[in-house]
Order: sequence, then C-alpha cells, then structure tokens
Amino acid sequence: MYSEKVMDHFSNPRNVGEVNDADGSGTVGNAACGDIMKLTIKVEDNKITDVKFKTFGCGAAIATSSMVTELVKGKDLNDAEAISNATVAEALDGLPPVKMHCSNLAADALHAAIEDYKKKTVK
Amino acid sequence: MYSEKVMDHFSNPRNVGEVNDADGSGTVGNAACGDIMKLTIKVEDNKITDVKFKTFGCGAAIATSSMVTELVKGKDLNDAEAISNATVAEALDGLPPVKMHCSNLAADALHAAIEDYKKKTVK
Amino acid sequence: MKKICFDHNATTPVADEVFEAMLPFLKGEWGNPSSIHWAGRGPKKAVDAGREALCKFFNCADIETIFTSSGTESNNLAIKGLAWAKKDKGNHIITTRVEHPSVLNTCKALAKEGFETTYLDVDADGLIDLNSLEAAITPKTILISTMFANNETGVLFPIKEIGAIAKKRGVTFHADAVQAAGKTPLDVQGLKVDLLTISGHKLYAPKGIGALFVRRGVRLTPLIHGGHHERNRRGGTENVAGIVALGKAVEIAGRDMAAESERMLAMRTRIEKGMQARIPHVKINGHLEKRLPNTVNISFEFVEGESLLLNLDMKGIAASSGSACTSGSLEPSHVLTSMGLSNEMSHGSVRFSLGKSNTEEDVDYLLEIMPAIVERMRSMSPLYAASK
Amino acid sequence: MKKICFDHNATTPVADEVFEAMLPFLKGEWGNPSSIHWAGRGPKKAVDAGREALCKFFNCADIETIFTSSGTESNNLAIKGLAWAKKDKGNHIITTRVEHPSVLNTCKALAKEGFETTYLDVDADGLIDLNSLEAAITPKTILISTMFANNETGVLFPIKEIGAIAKKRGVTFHADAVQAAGKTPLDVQGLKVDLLTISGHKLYAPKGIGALFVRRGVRLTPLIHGGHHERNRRGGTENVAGIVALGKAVEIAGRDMAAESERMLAMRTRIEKGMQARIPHVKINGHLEKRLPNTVNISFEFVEGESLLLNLDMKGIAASSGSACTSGSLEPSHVLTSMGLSNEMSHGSVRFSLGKSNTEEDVDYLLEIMPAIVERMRSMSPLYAASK
Ligand SMILES: Cc1ncc(COP(=O)(O)O)c(C=O)c1O
Ligand SMILES: Cc1ncc(COP(=O)(O)O)c(C=O)c1O
Repeated sequence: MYSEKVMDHFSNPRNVGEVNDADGSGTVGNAACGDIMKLTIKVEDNKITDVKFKTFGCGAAIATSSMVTELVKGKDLNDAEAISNATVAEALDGLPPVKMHCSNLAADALHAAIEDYKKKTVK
Repeated sequence: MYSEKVMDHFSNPRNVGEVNDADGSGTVGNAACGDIMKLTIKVEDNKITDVKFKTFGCGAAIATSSMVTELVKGKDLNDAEAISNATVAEALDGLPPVKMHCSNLAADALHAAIEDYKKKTVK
Repeated sequence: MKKICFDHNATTPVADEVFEAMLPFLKGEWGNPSSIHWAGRGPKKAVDAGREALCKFFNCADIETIFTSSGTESNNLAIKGLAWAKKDKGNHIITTRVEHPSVLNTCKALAKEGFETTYLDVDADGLIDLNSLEAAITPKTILISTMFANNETGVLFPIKEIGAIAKKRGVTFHADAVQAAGKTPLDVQGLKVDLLTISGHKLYAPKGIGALFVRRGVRLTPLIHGGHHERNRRGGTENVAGIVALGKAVEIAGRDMAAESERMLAMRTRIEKGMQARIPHVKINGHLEKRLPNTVNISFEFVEGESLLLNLDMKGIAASSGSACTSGSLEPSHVLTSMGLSNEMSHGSVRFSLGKSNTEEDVDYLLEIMPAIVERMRSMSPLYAASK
Repeated sequence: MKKICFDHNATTPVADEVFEAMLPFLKGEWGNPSSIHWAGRGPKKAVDAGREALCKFFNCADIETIFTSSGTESNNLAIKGLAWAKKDKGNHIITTRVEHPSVLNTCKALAKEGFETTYLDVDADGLIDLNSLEAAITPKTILISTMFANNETGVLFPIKEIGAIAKKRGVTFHADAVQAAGKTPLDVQGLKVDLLTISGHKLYAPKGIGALFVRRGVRLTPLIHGGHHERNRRGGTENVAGIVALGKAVEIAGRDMAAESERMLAMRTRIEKGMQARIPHVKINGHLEKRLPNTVNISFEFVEGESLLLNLDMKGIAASSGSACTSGSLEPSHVLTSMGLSNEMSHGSVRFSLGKSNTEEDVDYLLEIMPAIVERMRSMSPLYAASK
C-alpha cells in the first residue's frame, strides 16, 4: 500500500520529540479523525534551526510528520511556509488516495508552528 | 437422473410398433407437451394377447410406454384396467419428480386403447 | 468410451492456464485483499491485475468494471440496478422474447414494482426488427436489454446498430454477452453499449465468477449492499481466485479468438452440411450467417430432443436440447417457438455447441453415429409413421 | 521471517481437506449440474452432497438451504428478500448498531423504499438489552436481524433468547452467523432462527461461496432472478467447486469445533492476560465471557491502530484494527464507538483473531514483541506525553 519511502520514514522517523524551549509550536488534528500532530520549532535569524514532531496517527501521518521535519530543517521561514501538503506527499513518492487527508496534517502543523512563532515574536 | 430400469427400457424398448389388425388403439398426449403415445392392442377371450407402442417423447415417456406393454401382455382386461400411472412408475423403480407427467401418458394410452376396444365390441 | 462434449454453451472446463493462474490464490495467497498486512497484499495485487486484464478485454477503464458471481447476477445488476436508479425518469424497458431467463425473469420481477417491459418479437431467423425496436421507444423508456448472441441458436443480434439507436434516443443499452464473449470481438467503445455482461464458466474460467461493464456515468443501484468493495457497487469479500481466473480467461480469449473462431466455423459447417446430407427432415435453426461460429441448432423432425440426447450420451456425446423435457418444464424452448417453430420441431431440436476440446475427429464420430440414432427414434415415433 | 496470521476473522486459508475435495470440480468434473448428460451427473451429485453436509451442519432440511456467493449476499437476500416479500404486512426492521456493513447498508438502502429500521444500542460490553428489543417491536415489525457473533470483538449475542422473543411476537428472525460458524454450535432448530447466514471464506473454504438457511414457510423475494436453480430462489449456474468446498468445510467444522474452540480459548486467554501483564494502559474490548473463543480486541491507549498493525506486519504478524485508517474511512469502528469507547481508544484498537494455524509459539512471539512496539509508538505520541 505504502511506498518504500513512506515505510522508511514510518520505521525510522526523523526528529521525533519536542525541541527544548521551542520558539513555535503547532498542534493540529483530533482524535475523532485518528490523527493528532504536534510540531515544535527553534528559529534563529529567520531560519528553522531545529524541528521535532510527535504524532498520534497512522503510517501516513507518521511518515508525513517525519518528512516535513526533514524538509524544513535549515530552511528560512518563507521557504518553509511555501511547503504544502502536496510537497510532502510528493517527497514521499506519493500516498494512497485514501490517505491524502493524513498528509494534510503535516503541512498544517508546520504552518501552525510558524504562525505561533510569529505571534510570539510580534509581541 | 433415470434409474437403471428406465434406461434399460429406453435403450431396449419392448414391443415397439403397431399390432396388425388391432382390436383397440389409443393415442394420447400432444406435441405441445412434447409427448405423444399410441398404443395398439390385440384382445382374445377378454385377454390382451398382443400390445405395441409408438411414442414421440423423452426418455421417461419411452420407458413408461415400454414398461406398460410388458405389464399388460397376457393380462385380462380387468387387471389391465387396474394398472395406474403409479404402477408403471413403480415398476421402473421410480421416475424423477419432473418427469411424473410423462409417466401419466402410458397408463392413459392403455386405458384409451381398452376403451376403444370396448366401444368397437359393443356395436 | 471416448467422451465428447458438444455442449460448451452450457459450460466449459477450466483451461489449464486458467487453473494454474488461480491455484496460488486457493493454496498460498489466501489473504483478504482489503487487509493491509502481508496476507492481503498478494491478493490485492492479483485482483488489480485481473481487473486490468478485463479492462483490456472490454477496452474500458478500471472503474467501469464490476466483478460479480455469475452472468445471471450481472444481468440482474444491470437491469434492476439501472431500473431502480432511473425510476424517476421512466418505467419502461425494452427487451426481446428470446432472452435468457436471467433477463426475462428479472423483467417479470420488475413488473411487480410497476416497471413495464416490451418484448420484441424475432423473425424466423431469430433476428429482431430494428424499426420495431425504434418504434417501441417511448419517453418513459430507460433501458434496452438484448442478448449479444443467443445461447440456444447462436444468433447474433446487431449490437452496434442497437447501440446507435439507443444512443440517438438517449436510452441506456445493456447487452448480455455471456455467449458472445470469447467467440466474437467485444469492444465496448466500438459497440456503444453502456452495460455488458459476461460469465466466467462460459469462457474456460470456473463457475462462480462473472463481470459487468458499466460505462462511466451510468449509475446503478446496487443489488448487494455491503462494504466498500467494487467501489461500493457490489459488496462482499472479493472472490480472488475467481477474479484471477476470469482475468486469465479473457486474456486467453483475446489471444486465441481469431484462430479458434475459424476452427469452430469449419467444424460447425461440417456438422450442418453432414447432418443435412445424411439425415432427411432436418432443419438448421437460426440465421445461417449471423451466428456464433460454435453453435449449431438442428431440429430432427418427428423425434423428441431428450431421447436423442440420451442416445448421444450413451455413445459418449454431450449435447443439449430445446425440448421441455430437458429443463423439467412442460414447454419447449421459448427461443425456438418465438422463431415460429412448431412445438414438435422445438421439442425435436438439438444444440451442438463447440469448444476448445473439439476436433475434426469428434465431428466425424458425431456424423457417423447420428443417422442411426435418429432413424431408430423415428421408427418408434407415431408422428413419423403418420407422415409417411 | 515467520509469518503469523492473527487475522482469521478477516478470512481463512482454504483447508487442505477442503482443497482436495473441491479440486476435481475445477479439473475433471467441470460439467453443468443442470445438464442431463455425462458431464452434468458428477457435478449434480456433488452439489447434492454439499447441500446434505450443509443440512447436517444447520440441522435442517435440504429445501431450507440456499447457496449464495458470500456472507454479504446471504445477508442482503435475507433482509431485502424478507422485507420485499412482507412489505404488505409491515415496513419495520429491528437490528443493532454493531452489525456488519452488509446488514447496516442493506437497511439503509431499504430506507429509500420506505422501510424503517430501529438500531438497538449496545452497552459497554457490546451486548444488547432484550427488554429494549422487545419494546422496539411494533405491529409493523417484520424482521429482527442481529449478529450471532461480532466480527470485531467476538461478542456473542443471546440468539436463543432473541429467537424466543421473535417467535413469541411473530416476527421473522435473521442471524448473521458469519463469524459464529465453526466456532460455536449453530443448531437452527434449537436456536429458533428463521434465517441464518454463513460465509465460506471465514470457515476454511474459498472466497465466493456463502449460504443462507431459510426456514420452511419463510418466503423470500429473490435478489437474483434467473433459472430454476436453488428452487427458483437464486438464479445462476451453481458454483460447484465452491459448494463442494463449503460442504467439506462445514463437515470439518462440525467434527473439529469442540477441540479447536478449547485450543483457541487457551490461546486467547494467554494473549489477554499477557498483554495486560506486560503493557500498561490496555483495555480488553467486549464482554469478557460472552465472546467467541478466537477473538481478542484490545485498545492500546495513546497510540493509533494502523501504526501498530504496520509494526506487527514488519515482524510478520497479521492483525487488524478498528482504526479508521485501515478501512480508508475517516471514522473509527462503529462497533467500538457504539460500546462507548472514546475515539482515541477506538483508533487504538487491535483485533487478534485466532485460527487453525495458530500455535502457542505464535502467542509467545506476539507477547514478546508487542510491548516494545507499543512503547515505541507511545514515545512518539503527543497524547502519551500529555497524560504523563
Ligand atoms: C459478521 C459478518 N457478516 C458478514 C460478513 C460478510 O461476509 P463476506 O465477506 O462473505 O461477504 C462478514 C465478513 O466480512 C462478517 O464478519
Ligand atoms: C445468454 C446467457 N445469459 C446469461 C447466462 C447466465 O450465466 P450464469 O450461468 O453465469 O449465471 C447464460 C448461461 O446460462 C446465458 O447463456
């Protein structure tokens, strides 16, 4: 069902956990849909220097979480914000059609974390 | 589907044909139902001394025709008249349920032939 | 005794290649295609591959196929499914008098729900009149359902022309191609059919599997509700081995059809000419050209079909008959009587339907033994005597 | 890697004895049971023998059985067939919230035709309340349809008591025994059921065959119209090999059930106790006693089921889950949520369903690897962290 890349990220997820003293944090999803994802980021000079995730969810949810952390690490915020659900799915060599809703989660969590960071820095 | 006895009478039918100068003749059935049987009898001293059949019909129709000729040959008319469809079917070790209508034919033809004989002798 | 089957329209043996293809899905790969674990993956792939083979055979897209359990189920799904889905649009169905019971009895059942059916007559050749078809269409007509090829006579209906009329008049068109499949090309795009039925066991696949082509955009109310199988159009865990078998069978059919048809046609012609040459009072039933290459239907006057079949069977030959007596009913073949045959001629019909196993030697043997059989049965027939 | 299947409620392999029994009807005896010639005789006998075996299994008469293509079709035929046949008597059906989709979606489909359905709630153990059942019966009630055993939890409904209520109130009673068959006795006379569904592929027969018990006197409108097959109640050339296989499978089930059930129960108990001893925050779902001996359903708090299944699969273990993600829908198991489980606990459920191939070593292996899997997934879960 899943591509090799998905299974790789599922079996060996990158960047699991929470960054210490996170500059931004985003939690999306809910238990009814079976997927909850929390992304925490560290930002320096407008660049994401560290990022970690925790995810309750299916194989696709965990793999997309892992993939999104790889994609954004080291990126500046503008580039990170440009990452869409499609980018994540593509980077994983695609997801089964029934799993597309899970892939939405990862980019959403990222955007939520960036939003959170911006709100904090503004004030 | 058919008992061995039915197949025996079908493959080696007894008394096929028409008796010469028949004393009685009965034809029953019709092409719509797929069965037509003609029975001819020779009667002496109230006894059926000869009997022959011709049948257009399925395996059961031919076997019952053959069997009824065997059953009545040499019988006196009263005994012959007592032969029913059930007698014929039983003598053949039974017939498939869907074929019971065919077995009716043989006894009917016999009774028709006896009737015919009686009508002729009365006048 | 040699066994010869001239009854391939009744059913066919499972081809060796088909058997080999399905075997792993009875023995090793027994998982449920819906399972996400190891046991489900092989079966899932196999179902997908079977569907792909079917799509190639029909020349259609994967979402345009539904696997069913038989030709009968496919016909029911096509007709009831369409009727129920379109009942707000109309209640009129057009079919013909010579359809298979799975079509006729389905239309009869729908009559109880307020649907009306026009049964088109056929002529002496077993063909319908296209003008009558067109004239029968009313604003309430939602479906035309006709055979592709008749199971008893092999007569081929003009599917392309019926499809053109249906299309022009905006009526959905279902073709029952159970007997046509594998014997004549079935390109659903060229033919303009909207729904098309096939059955595995008439095609050298096993019994218990069938399929329906459903043109994109044609909505059917399911017959069998359940899980998400077949895109919610037919519930039930997939018959994986059956699907694999049907996939292989249609692949073989596509590959071998041209050569096989030619071979059949040669044998069919020899049977027909041979019977006519050797036996008086015989009649070939059905249009002489517009017919499947494998089907011969002959009436032997003055004798009844079942008794001929029993005689043939005793000599190792399997065939079938339009006689009532073989079906357990009291009425002879509705197909033959609709063509105007007398009851007697209908009862006296025998169908020889050829298949892969048949050889020219089989034909020789049939032609050798048939005259004596017919003569013997005629000698017992009161009708024969009367006609002399 | 060793492959272990703990997913026998999804499907079962074809038993060797069953395979051997059906093989001749795929290879040599390929005729149509309706044919009167040599090719039809073996298959006809085989169908009769398969039916006899089924009658013995059900403890019923031959005319009380219908072979179908699946459990799903049997459920559709039972429910729609009865509803259509009795629509002049009433339009009310009673079922439960935890039925298989083949029952729930059939009732939903009937709603479009004016039938109304009461869906009985279940309690935390997954059981219905018999008083509520009785209270739900109205003069319009024509059918009660409930599971015999639940496919997700194994919970056994009190069929005998439901049957007694149905009988007392003059309502027809259908039991979906797809999961119960072969695991618990099914005497239709003792149970007072009027209709009872089984499916071959849950019973070590192949996919594509099912059956329905129909008590004498219960009239059903056919789902699939066609020829005279199954006494005019289900058209289509018989799936001979499938019928033979199902006949053999129920024969074996009757023979082996007592011993197998005991073996299952021992393994089930070890799995449950083992999981509870080794892993914190687990919950066994379903009534602890009133349950099939082969089914364990466990929620692992804080983690999602599919991710557990994938981990198990990587270790060679097949299991299934009530998580939405395994079925492609967005909602978790309707069975578990109906029992009052939170969404999270439903998503975190895993079903281990035992079968003939399982051994105590399989259980050892499962208990050995499961704790680390759960712990690893919990370490990634935002819910687990939050709860600490
Ligand atoms: C309780 C129950 N009923 C019905 C079915 C449907 O059976 P089948 O897969 O044979 O259609 C299943 C299995 O999926 C089941 O578990
Ligand atoms: C023309 C035609 N349609 C439908 C069917 C039914 O097919 P099945 O036997 O697969 O139900 C048959 C065969 O009996 C047939 O000849």
